[in-house]
Amino acid sequence: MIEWGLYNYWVVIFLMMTGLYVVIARGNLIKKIIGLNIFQVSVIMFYVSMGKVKGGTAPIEAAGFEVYSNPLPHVLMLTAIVVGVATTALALALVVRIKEAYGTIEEDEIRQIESNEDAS
Amino acid sequence: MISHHIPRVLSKLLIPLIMLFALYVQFHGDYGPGGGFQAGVIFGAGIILYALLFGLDQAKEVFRPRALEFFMAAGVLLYGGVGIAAIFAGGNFLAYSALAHDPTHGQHLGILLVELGVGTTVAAVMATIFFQFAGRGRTDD
Amino acid sequence: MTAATAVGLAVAWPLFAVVLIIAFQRWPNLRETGTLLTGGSLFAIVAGVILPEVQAGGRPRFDVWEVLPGLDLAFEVEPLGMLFGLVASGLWIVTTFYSIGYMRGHHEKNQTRFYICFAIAISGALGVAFAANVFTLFVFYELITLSTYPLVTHAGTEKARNAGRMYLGILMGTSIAFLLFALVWTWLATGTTDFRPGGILAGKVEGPQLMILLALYAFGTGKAALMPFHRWLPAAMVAPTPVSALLHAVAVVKAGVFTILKVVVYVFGIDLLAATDASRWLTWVAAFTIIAASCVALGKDNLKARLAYSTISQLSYIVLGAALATTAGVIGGGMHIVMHAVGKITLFFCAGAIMVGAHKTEVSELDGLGRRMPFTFGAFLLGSLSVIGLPPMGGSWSKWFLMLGAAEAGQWVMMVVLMASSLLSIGYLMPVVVRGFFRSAPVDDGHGDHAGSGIHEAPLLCVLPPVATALGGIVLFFYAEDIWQLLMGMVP
Amino acid sequence: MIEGIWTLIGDDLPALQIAVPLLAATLCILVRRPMAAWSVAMVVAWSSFANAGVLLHRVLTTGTISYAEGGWPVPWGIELRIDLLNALVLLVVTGICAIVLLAAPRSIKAEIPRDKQYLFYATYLLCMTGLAGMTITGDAFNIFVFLEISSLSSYALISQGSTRRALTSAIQYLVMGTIGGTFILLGIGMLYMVTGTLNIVDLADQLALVGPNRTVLVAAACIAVGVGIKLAVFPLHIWLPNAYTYAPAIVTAFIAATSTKVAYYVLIRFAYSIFRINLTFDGTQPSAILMMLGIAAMFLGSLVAIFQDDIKRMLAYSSVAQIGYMVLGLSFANEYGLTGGLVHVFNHAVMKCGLFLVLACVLLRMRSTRLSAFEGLGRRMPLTFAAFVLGGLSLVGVPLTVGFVSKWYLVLGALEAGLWPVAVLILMSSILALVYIWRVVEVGYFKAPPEGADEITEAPVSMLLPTWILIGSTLVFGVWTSLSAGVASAAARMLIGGGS
Repeated sequence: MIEWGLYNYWVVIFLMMTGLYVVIARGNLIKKIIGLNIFQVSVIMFYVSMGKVKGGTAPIEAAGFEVYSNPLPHVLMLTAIVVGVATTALALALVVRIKEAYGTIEEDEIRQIESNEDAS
Repeated sequence: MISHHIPRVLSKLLIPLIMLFALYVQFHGDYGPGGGFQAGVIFGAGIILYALLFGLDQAKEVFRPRALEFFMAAGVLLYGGVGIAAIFAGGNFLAYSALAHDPTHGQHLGILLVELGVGTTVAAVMATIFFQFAGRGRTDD
Repeated sequence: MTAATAVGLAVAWPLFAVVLIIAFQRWPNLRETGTLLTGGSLFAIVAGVILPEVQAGGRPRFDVWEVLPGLDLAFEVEPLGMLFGLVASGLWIVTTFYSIGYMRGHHEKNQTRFYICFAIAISGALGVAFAANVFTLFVFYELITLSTYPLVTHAGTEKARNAGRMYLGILMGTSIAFLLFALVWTWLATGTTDFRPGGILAGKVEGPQLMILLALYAFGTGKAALMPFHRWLPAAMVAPTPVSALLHAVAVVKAGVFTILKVVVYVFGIDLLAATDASRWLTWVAAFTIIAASCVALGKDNLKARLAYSTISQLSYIVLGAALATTAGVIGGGMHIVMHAVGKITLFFCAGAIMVGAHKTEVSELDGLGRRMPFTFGAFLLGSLSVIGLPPMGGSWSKWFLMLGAAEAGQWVMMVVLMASSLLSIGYLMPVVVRGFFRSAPVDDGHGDHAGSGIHEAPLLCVLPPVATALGGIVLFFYAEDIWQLLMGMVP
Repeated sequence: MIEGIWTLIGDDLPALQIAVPLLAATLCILVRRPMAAWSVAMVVAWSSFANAGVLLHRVLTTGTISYAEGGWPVPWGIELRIDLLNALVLLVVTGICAIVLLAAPRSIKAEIPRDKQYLFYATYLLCMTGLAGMTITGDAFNIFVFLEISSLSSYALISQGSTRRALTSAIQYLVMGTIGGTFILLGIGMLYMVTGTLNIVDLADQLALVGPNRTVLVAAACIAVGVGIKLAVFPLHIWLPNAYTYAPAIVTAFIAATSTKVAYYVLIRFAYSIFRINLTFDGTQPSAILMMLGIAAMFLGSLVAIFQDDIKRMLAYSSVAQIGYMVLGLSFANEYGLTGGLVHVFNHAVMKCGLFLVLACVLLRMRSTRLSAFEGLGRRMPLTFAAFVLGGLSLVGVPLTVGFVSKWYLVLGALEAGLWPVAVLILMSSILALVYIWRVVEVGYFKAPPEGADEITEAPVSMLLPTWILIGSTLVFGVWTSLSAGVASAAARMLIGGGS
């Protein structure tokens, strides 16, 4: 079998940077939220891959298996995923209301509207 | 989707099964893979599927938002209530062993109730989130 | 009543007046009676109970509360504080009398607020006077600043507001930036901020650091109006005259120089300063302030502004006395607190009386007024003599001791400075008297009635106080020995 | 009967501190009626406050409390651990929650529609749950969970503001807050990777064995950035002014006094209990960076505050500056500095909450918090405005107010560390505070209200009372310091001593 080394970290870093880039570079709020999700997923990947023990199996007690993967990071990520869902839901709710209030979800347009408001 | 007969018929068959499966996952969860989160999401998915196919209004008839809100709160109350009950039974917070005379029995009972609480809340929350988004900009409640 | 409780009571006593003033705010006569009664009883407490104890060598102490470990709110009366306490409580009575005449004569608004802030400021002054440590002193120092701010801005006009801004900015700014810093430093170096005979810093802070610390104290005390932090004083002249009297003679500026004097004697210790020469630079700053402020005063036409610059100059006498770090210098400084207070309050009272009676504010407008307002100008003359330092006024003694101090320290330049400044003060104070008495009133410029014909003495309550304080200056000339005796107690 | 209940729950107070507000939040949803929900919230908040008081008392008398949730033994189970440090923070958080709630009904009546008010109380309690949980948990991962609970509920609370700006502020905060939270999660993951434990005490022990390595360093960086965002350390503060300005007035008072304080606690916990900032890493680099940021925050925050037209925004920038003080105190890495930082948590919470409540009063009566709304307020709402002046003086650090106590310790800390220029800077920035406070005071006392302005009455008692409780506390705790400074310095001694 080919030795892949610590490739999982590269995946994590790639996802993380992608997410961060989207959050920073995109003006569309929905896209920002997607970026945020990718960012969160990268950390989830990080935890999950961290729990893997080489040759280990799912941590359910059964005859014939000696090595189990560490279940704790997975359990932690269950919580983190819920947090992520809650964040996304709240963010989307806010975006919907922003769309109703401003008529747009583009950040630069919103900023334009706000600065006009300040000027008047 | 009212006019699409095939999905409607199929889903009529599927939705009860989905919900049944959710209950299976729910009650299997205390000593096997599964649990309240998964069950709640599956159950919520059933509700959402129903709403997709039969329309939001009809779905709201079946699952009233007020009721969902109640279940949302009740699930958490159940969870926390078990924890508090453990305190009054003489143990620490959420120490299920104290819930019954036999610690193993207590653990079973505790996890069962807690997972039920989680499942209820998650299902209600999923449905509520969907209703909120889907209902936006329509009748505006 | 023991002297110790009397100390605590004396600081709280003016606050009792605040209660009375608020209770009687609808009845001005009752309100002012309340103020006067508390003022009188306050003076009785200070002079009748605390003074004998201190004269007998006692140091009555009153502990209030420990705010932080090693940081107490406590009072302890020693000779210098005793003297300042006497000045503040005594002149409060006189100023109150005068305020009644002035404020009513001028129909000022918000008189209740005026009396309240005045009383709080007096409480602050007594707190400063009786403070047992630098922290307590700092607390009451800030209390004076805050309570006199509404007095300075009393008029509420744009000009008053700007003056208030400068007043608060300089006084608060310097005290927070420098004085607080010095306080923390002192505490860190010695573990205490207590005033102790002989000082607490010996062996704890050395070399150039000692100089820096002294600078922090000297400039941190913005109320002492050392240049370049003197601008608030002339600016604050927009305030009603009784406030100017309070600011320039009783509470504010005296609290400032008192702080410097007390810190030099009880925190640094004059022996330490004399041995290390750390205060040499301060004598130069003080000397510069003395001369420069006198020169500015010469050029001011507005009477109150002229007196303000004169005050700046006179205050630096006291700072100079402290900086000389000799026994005679410190005693001269302490004595000058009293003498200048009495002399300068007379001058301000007179300026106010002229304003109420003749509605004149500029020196050049005073021609011939002396004949119409003889008592006011007579008092002004006596006050001027005291400030200049001529017998038979008390001011001559303090100047004598300051000269002695300079000689003791071997600083001949400083003696010259003191003499030059006396000459300059003749130059800026005498013209007022000369114009009043010897010039004739300006010729009628065709406006019908004879110019100045409507001018007569200000109301009785405006004239009596300056006359009283002027006579007080003469009395002090003969009782300087007692003050000297008292002050000797502070030099170990 | 009561005796019996007490023996049952007496030992479980730490758990109840979290469980009860959480359950009460759901109860608020069930009862639906605004006043009923408020009553539930009131009872719970005040009993939590009392509970925190009991816990602090216990910590002071018997030492650190450790509570194993679910009866699972530490370090495998989740531990609630209360020592001097977090007992003080807990007291502040619950106290502020309870007091602010007094003012809530009148204030939100004007800003939140009636049928949403019960949700407001539920979210409020949820936020309190998160903050309390973050404070007392002894488990690193739980810090993240409770952090997200409090953050999510505060996004929701902020978005309730009456203008549409509240929405954009909330989402700005949400994006930044989520990034911050995720960074914290990442850092905790790395620590777990290195040590195989999540319990804070255990983590510290294991890390001491492992010694510094690159993973730990990266973990520290991630956590510092993450907590820095929640704490609004300059330059990660940009969410704060908007969030504070456009949130409902009561929410601002609540969040300003609690959420950044708890974030500061988390920073201290990680820096001193887990990483032992000054001991493990070579040199003083981390603290040097923090010091620079603290100084920058202190000055830029105050300077920007001077030029604000909206007083709510001005105080928000002032908060940025005050956070700078706290961070600075931490960065001195000596007992006085840390005491200063901790005592400032207490003091700043009290005074800033009081000031924001003043703004809530002003907003209620004037419908604006712009500078122009303050014209002549000294006469029109004398009690409210007097509270503002006192609170402002405390912010400046006038002696006998709480601000002085903080400043005293901070300057001592700076001098102790031999950094006298920093001490000078701290004092200079207080002068800036004087400038921005006095701007408002002048307008309040000297400007006449505009011609034909409506007749304005004093704020209602239900709002004045909590305002004056807090403003009164700034004076009381400025003189009686054994609770705030006493506990803070004991906690600082403990942290510097390397204990946890």
